[in-house]
Amino acid sequence: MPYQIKLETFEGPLDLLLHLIEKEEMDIYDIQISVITEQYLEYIRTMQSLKLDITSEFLVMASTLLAIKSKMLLPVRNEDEFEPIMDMDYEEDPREELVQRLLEYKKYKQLSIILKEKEIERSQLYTRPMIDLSLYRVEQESNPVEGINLYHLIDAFQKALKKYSYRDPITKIEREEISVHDRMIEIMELVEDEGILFFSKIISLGNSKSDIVVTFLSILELMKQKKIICVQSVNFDEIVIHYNDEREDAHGLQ
Amino acid sequence: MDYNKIKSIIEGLLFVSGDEGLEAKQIAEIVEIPIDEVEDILYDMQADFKRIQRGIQIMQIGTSYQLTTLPEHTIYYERLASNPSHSTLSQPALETLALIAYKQPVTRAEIEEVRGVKSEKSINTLVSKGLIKEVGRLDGIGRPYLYGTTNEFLDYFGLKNIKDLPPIPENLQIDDEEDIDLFNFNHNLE
Amino acid sequence: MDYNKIKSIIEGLLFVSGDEGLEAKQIAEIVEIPIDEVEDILYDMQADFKRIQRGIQIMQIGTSYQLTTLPEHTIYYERLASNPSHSTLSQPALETLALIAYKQPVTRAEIEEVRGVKSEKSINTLVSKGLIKEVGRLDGIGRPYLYGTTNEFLDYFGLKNIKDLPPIPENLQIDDEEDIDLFNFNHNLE
Repeated sequence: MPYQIKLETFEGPLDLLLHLIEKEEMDIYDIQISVITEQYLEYIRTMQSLKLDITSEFLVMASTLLAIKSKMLLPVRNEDEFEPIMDMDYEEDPREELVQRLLEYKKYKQLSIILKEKEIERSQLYTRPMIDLSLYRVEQESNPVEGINLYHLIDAFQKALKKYSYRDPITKIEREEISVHDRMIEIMELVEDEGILFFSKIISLGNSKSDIVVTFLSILELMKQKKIICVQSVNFDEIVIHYNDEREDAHGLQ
Repeated sequence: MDYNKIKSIIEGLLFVSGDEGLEAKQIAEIVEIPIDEVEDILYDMQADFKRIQRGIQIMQIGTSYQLTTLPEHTIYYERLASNPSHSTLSQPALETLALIAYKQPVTRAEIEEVRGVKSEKSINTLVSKGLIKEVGRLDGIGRPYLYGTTNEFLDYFGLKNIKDLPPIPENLQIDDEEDIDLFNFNHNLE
Repeated sequence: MDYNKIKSIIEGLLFVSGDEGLEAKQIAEIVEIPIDEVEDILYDMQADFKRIQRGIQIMQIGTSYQLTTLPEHTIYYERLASNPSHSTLSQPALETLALIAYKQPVTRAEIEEVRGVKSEKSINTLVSKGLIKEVGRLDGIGRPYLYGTTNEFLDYFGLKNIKDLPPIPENLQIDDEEDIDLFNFNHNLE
């Protein structure tokens, strides 16, 4: 029976720490380090047991917490064992740096929430595209692309794609999507034309996540059918797709 | 609903619908009032626009309505078109050209899919400027035309062939998650 | 020229420019009146539009102006099929953007220092969306890039200028929005 657990994701160790402090209703200026450290480690162990990825930042923070915790346990410098830690010199509080980092992070986290609200407000305002001004152009230009260079072209391409990604995905559900079969044919045509193909190039031809998935599945299927061979010399290097000559009936797809 | 509010909403609807315009029927459905009332209001609005010297007008084309510019202001749009801060190709035309250059051969439907707006005008402009042409037809329903760039396009941009187009910078964001460093917890803490 | 006629021309120009917007400077050149007069007229027009319950408004983004619909009518525009609404930014991207907006110009290292996590991907996302850009380099080791916000950033959040950003909250209160019981792990994990 599948076991379900509610596990929130955090942006990073500071985000997680803030959550823990708030949950325990602690004063951010007087963090109970041992309690928080305990819970922090518990969270990481849970992530681990759930086979979730743990980024290095979380581990660095774990060691920072452990270091602070051990410093807090050391006898106080002025040998007055009864003096509570909070009465120590301000600079002497091993938690001080962490508190400052938490406050600074919290500030921007709150600002990001304000930006989010602004984003929503703005997204409720509609406008319309610019009218094609070429209708109003009087003089006949000899060069129709006067003043436009390739970088304007790239820029325009990116703008078009950006708009595409801005549009509400809900209205996009019935979008016509290319099938794995069609993409396989496309890839085969490209490989036959060019002999070899770079994986990154094929992927960048697509413009949506589903496009990329379809492309990827197509490549896997073509590999399975031995129509192409993929070579990657080392990890993270470019994957090169070759046409498989050794296969005679490489053309027709089932 | 308040009469002025309805007018205000209809103006916004016409504005948003752009060159495609809106049928009185569509407006009626959206604002939830009878269609003949919509027609009356539109008629009324046309008069309002004229009376208060609005810079745009409501034009009726068949059963649909759209906002358009005033013919007497043409000179200013000509100046805008030749204003140095506007390039020779309009932004819509440039976007359409860029899409065709990088994704050719491509159908109008595919271009509109990405741009999210009708692109017929831009395509016509580009064809008339000799930058793109029909390069074939797609098999399938309607057998739509496929567009590609012309030799003149290559000339203008000083390209030997279409493969010489600069690559699109790698910024295809599959998702926004942060980089993930894989660490095995067991090896690192203690 | 007649004041109302100028208003009418400016409205037409803004209409034609659509989401590209127009700079006050461009309007001044086209209509051939001083730029400060253009700004006064635009200000006046903003008030007119509100007073006579127009369905659109003149929005200022940086030094440029554009027409948009009114927020209170959003529900009607949502009923139109083509929805240009923004996809929203992810939390990491928003945090990174908040930092850049308030601390600009700022390096990636400074951002990562505050956020406590790698932020390269968020920065790339924001650059590719045109919301931030490299605005220079820091003198010193590695000459890292400095990032700042763009005009598109202002447009995206509907801000007149960067000073329009909401102020940094004074008192940082602990908010208990999310109350998720994360640490009840006494169940059997298998």
